[in-house]
Amino acid sequence: MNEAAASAVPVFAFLFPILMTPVIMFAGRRSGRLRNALALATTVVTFLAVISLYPRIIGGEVIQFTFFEILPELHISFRVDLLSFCLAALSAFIWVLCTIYSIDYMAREHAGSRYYPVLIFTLGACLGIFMAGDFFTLFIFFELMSLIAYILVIHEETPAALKAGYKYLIMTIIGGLALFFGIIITFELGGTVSLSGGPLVQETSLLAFLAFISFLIGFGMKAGIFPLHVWLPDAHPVAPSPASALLSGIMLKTGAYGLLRVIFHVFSVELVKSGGWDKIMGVIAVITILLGSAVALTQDDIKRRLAYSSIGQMGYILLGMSILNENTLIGDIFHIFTHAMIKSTLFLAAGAIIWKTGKRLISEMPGIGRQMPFTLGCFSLAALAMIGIPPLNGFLSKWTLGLGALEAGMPFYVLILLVSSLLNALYYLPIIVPAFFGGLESDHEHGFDIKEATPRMLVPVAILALGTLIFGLLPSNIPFDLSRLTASYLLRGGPF
Amino acid sequence: METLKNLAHNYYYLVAVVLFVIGMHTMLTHSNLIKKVIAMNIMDTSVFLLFVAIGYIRGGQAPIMRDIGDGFYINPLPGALILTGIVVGVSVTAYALSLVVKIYRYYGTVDADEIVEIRSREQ
Amino acid sequence: MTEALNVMLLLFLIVCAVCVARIRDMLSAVILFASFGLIMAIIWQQLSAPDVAMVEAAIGTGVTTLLLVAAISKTRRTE
Amino acid sequence: MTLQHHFPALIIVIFLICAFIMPLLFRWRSTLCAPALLLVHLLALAMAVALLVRLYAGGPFYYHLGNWAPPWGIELKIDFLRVYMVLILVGLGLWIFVYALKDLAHELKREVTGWYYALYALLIGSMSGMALTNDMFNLFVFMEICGIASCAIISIKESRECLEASFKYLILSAMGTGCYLMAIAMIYMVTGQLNFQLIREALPAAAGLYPNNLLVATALIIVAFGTKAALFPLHVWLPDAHASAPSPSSAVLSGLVIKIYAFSLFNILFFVFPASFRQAVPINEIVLWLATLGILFGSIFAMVQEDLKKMLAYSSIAQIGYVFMGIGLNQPTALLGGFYHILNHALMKGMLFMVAGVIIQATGRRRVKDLNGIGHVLPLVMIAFTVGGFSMIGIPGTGGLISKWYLAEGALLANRLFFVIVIVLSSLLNAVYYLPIIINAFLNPYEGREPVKPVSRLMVGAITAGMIAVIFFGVYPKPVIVFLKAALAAVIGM
Amino acid sequence: MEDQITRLTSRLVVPFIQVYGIYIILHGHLSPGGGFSGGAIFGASLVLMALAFNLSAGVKQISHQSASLMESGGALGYALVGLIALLWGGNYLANRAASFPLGRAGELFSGGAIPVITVFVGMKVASTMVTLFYNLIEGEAKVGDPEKPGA
Repeated sequence: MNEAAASAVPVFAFLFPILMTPVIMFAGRRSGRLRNALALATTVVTFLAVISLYPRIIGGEVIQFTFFEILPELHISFRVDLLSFCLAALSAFIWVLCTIYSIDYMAREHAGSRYYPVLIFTLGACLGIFMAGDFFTLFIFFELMSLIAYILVIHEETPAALKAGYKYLIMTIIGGLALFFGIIITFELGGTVSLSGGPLVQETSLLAFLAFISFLIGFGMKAGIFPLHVWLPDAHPVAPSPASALLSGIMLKTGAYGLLRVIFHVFSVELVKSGGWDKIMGVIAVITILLGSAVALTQDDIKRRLAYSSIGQMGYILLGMSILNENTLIGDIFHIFTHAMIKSTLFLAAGAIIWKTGKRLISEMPGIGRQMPFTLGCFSLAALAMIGIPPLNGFLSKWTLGLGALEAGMPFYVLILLVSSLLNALYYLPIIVPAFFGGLESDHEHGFDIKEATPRMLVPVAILALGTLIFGLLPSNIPFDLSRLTASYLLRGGPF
Repeated sequence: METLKNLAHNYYYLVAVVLFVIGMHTMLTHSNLIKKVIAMNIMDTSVFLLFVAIGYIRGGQAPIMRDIGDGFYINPLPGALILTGIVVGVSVTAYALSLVVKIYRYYGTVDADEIVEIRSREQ
Repeated sequence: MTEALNVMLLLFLIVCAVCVARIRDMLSAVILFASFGLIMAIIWQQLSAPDVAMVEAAIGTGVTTLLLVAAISKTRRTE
Repeated sequence: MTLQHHFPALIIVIFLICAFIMPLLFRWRSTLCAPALLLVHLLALAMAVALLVRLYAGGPFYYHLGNWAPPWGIELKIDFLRVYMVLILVGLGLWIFVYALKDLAHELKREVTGWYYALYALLIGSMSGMALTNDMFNLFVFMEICGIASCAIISIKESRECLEASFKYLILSAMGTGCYLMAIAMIYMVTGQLNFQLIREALPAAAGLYPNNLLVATALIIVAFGTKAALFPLHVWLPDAHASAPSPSSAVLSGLVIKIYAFSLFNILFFVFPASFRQAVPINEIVLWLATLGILFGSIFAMVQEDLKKMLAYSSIAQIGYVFMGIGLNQPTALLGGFYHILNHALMKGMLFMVAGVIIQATGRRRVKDLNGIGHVLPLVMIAFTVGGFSMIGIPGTGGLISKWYLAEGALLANRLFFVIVIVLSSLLNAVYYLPIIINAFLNPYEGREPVKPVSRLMVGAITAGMIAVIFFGVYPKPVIVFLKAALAAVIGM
Repeated sequence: MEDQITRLTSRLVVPFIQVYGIYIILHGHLSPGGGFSGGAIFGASLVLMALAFNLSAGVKQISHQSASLMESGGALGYALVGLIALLWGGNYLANRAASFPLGRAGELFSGGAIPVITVFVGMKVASTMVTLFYNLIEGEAKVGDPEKPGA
């Protein structure tokens, strides 16, 4: 494969969904089936394209490609390294599953011809973020994804959805402006915003600090860290469940990805530490973890509870970034994988419940596990993983994080991890336990009447749930290896 | 003291500025639209006065082509500028007045305050 | 002598301008404005700018006054 | 001497000739009017492009009207920035005129369309004159023509609001030109020159002798151009005038007219006053702070407006603030942003006013609250509105971002972090009032019994062209940026 | 205004005013005055007629149509003279450089293009005066902008 063709693959990967969007839109006018098939085919092809990069990426190659110069010194460029690949592969994978799931789930919803193009376009934009070769490109795709995702958030067009959507939009714009601010300061300090060079900012200064803060605001807004999380618990639950899964599973991670890029490419680990900025992140992370978990306890709507749980989990990732040694970084990246899988499982399973029974409130759900044993089984597996029960993958990521925290001499953070695991248990177990064992009296007549969702919805849930199990059981699985490689790549500034 | 002496020496300039201020003040504070137009003219004219005064040299001859012996012409350029200025001014005046007449047809008044009152009453 | 005359004329100009601003009868204001223009024309003649004086007399005083009178006749006389 | 040499004068003159012929032509063959004006626009555009070519070949040059050299005659100066302005004026003038062709039939009585075309030609011609002239007094004359034409282009609709707004505009603009004339007198008094370049050469000596004169003149100039271009505290005339005018007039007024005054202020500040003078007197600071206030207050006022066009008008006050900010920061990169914003804002605000015109024509609605669900009945038009709104906010992919990028970078290079924050904050404010309109237009159902009137394809086509241009200048701004960079480098050294 | 004295006086005075106006226009390049002032004087005479008798008498002298025709024509003539200079090799509005015959200074037919331009300006200004006045005084004024400042 020559050089041009080599760089064409990642470009194809994110451009293909974007280009397919109008096709799907027009296909949707003809027939729904064609539209669904096209959407699924697009995600699958995209996934395969991303996966096909694996051997080269794992071989330590960094694929770069510059489109054109948008402004002097500012390019539209692409660059795929290990970190990009991890996230791109993960999102493409989950997208495939969510699209499969959508086929039946969305059959009942309105405006399918709007949903699918948007879904596919978001995939393209998302991959664009992960594969961006400089911050300007990243910013463009970030805004693109955020704005398009608005359509997913308000899909149901209920007043609540519109209100949540508006909040989401305004917060997105604030985040985008903060990013703009940060990027322009970086540009001014470094003269370029490309990711391929070394750290762009060499020394701490007021400007650098401001840039850091605005990046934290910009990406943190997306990642839902405290106190910028306010849009998240409103926006995620109102979206259709597959979209919620993607919003919580993947799109939150774009924020985390951006922050990782900021720490390693704009600044450097030493700079972040010498400026004391890691402390700021640490404090925010702790608050985010505790707040997310604690508020999740009080929620009755299952999707809202899951959304708050996402906030708590993003706190873990931020915590890893604040410690910044090898183990926490491994835990961090692995937690991105973990959380994406777990949260997608949970949202998809919750979606299946809502789809089948129309129940959203946890207080209505006792006994539901006997109606939908398979769904609830997957749900429970994921919930247990989230709590951190060994041998599920949630345990592995928390373990690695804790290990890193201990190595760094911060046992306090380990305590926080334990407390939050406890809180996780407190809000997940009350869903699972009554679902299987409760409600014997009231739902007696439906007791053994099994009403599962359709196979096309169950298969993705099952695959994801299986993933949580497998990737936890085997300590040398692919995601974990990738995380290790990526962490060492990031920390040493080069592969291996 | 020096300033006062300067002012007394350049009394044309002083008067021009005073007129300019009077015109501007009238234009901005009076509510009668026609008076605004008149004030606008006063303002313009005062600037023209300043222009002419700039060009004037004591003892100079008007810039008309003839034999003037040892004398000297005064600068003809300000005159030319003012001619243009006057014509522009009169066109603005005419246009403004035609607007005033039309406004009067709609509101029955040429007082800006009353017009505002009428409009707010209608809303 | 001419100096004194000029000063007088200038003072008169200011008086006219102030009167135009203060007087409430629009027609009188217009007439005052006309005299303002005429005095201005004289001053310009004094300042050796005969062409400007001529234009001011014809346009500034004559035509503008005409237009103002016409406008007032179409609208209201008092302020 | 080739004909090409005369293009600077011809650009202005053909518009003026066209303006004078138009009433006659309208009486004789009214159908010929529009094609004639279109032809003139195209001719002028071709000439402007030819000028550009010549500039690339031979650098800036001068044109002396009537072969009179500067101390006596009027001089036109042709350099890259001026040609850039002329290109914007004529190009966008053509674009808005295409829209006006159909819109006017709806908004005006038929018998005045000939007058409207005449005024339009007069307006574009005088603005081109303002862009090209290198003479203080000639600038004044063109300003007056432009002022009267823009007042007339508002009042031609003959509704009460229009007349009143037009009168208000006329009085304030007369005040502005009065101040400018006074400033010319003051400068002429101490330097004895009217030509930009000659004044610049004479000023240092004069500044030593009569500093107060020059200070007063500077203040008067800022007031004059501030009034004309709606710099913050002097903006009071703008909302009424731009909101009540016929939509094409609003587009041309908001899009082009206020910009040309800002450009003239730039010309005077940078080409008349020597740099040392600008350092001694904080002119740029004053402009900068007024611009900042304008940016913030314009947006805040826009938020509370009920009328769509009035909202757009207030938004113009905020947006012209960006241009002034570029001038005020006194920094090449910021200036670049300001100049790019001239193009950008002309495009997007022109387009937004056109959209407002189409909405009013099709549904008769003009209150922001009544626009719910309008995206269902006028989809393409509202998509254009969305693009325009996004560009105002500065979403990537639209021109707005690029101008903000350069303004912010310029502010940073000038070590003025505060103004970066202002830019960011104002983008947020823009979002707060543009987004709800867009959301409501697409997501709420359309309620209305009366049928939506069909809208001419030409109008929709003009809007679509604008939309494409806004996106184009957002995605591929490099040619313009490179051009402007070179132009500014030639002018003030970058 | 049905006043005998006014009528008689204006009837007597108007021809002289008009001659004076024309004189000033034609001697624009020799003595003070020119197109602007002469035109204004000439126009004022017409307005005076309209004032002293009534509008219809004024309109009889110069109708709306012809006034606006002259208005456009005047401005157009000005612009075209400028263009002719261009054809003859000068810059726009050039005089000597475009080899207009300059004649001898001080004579009526001298100054190249200047007298021609002056005449056009006078035409324009005079007719503009009239149009303006008609517009203002007529009951239902012609809609639209009554005024365009000359070149």
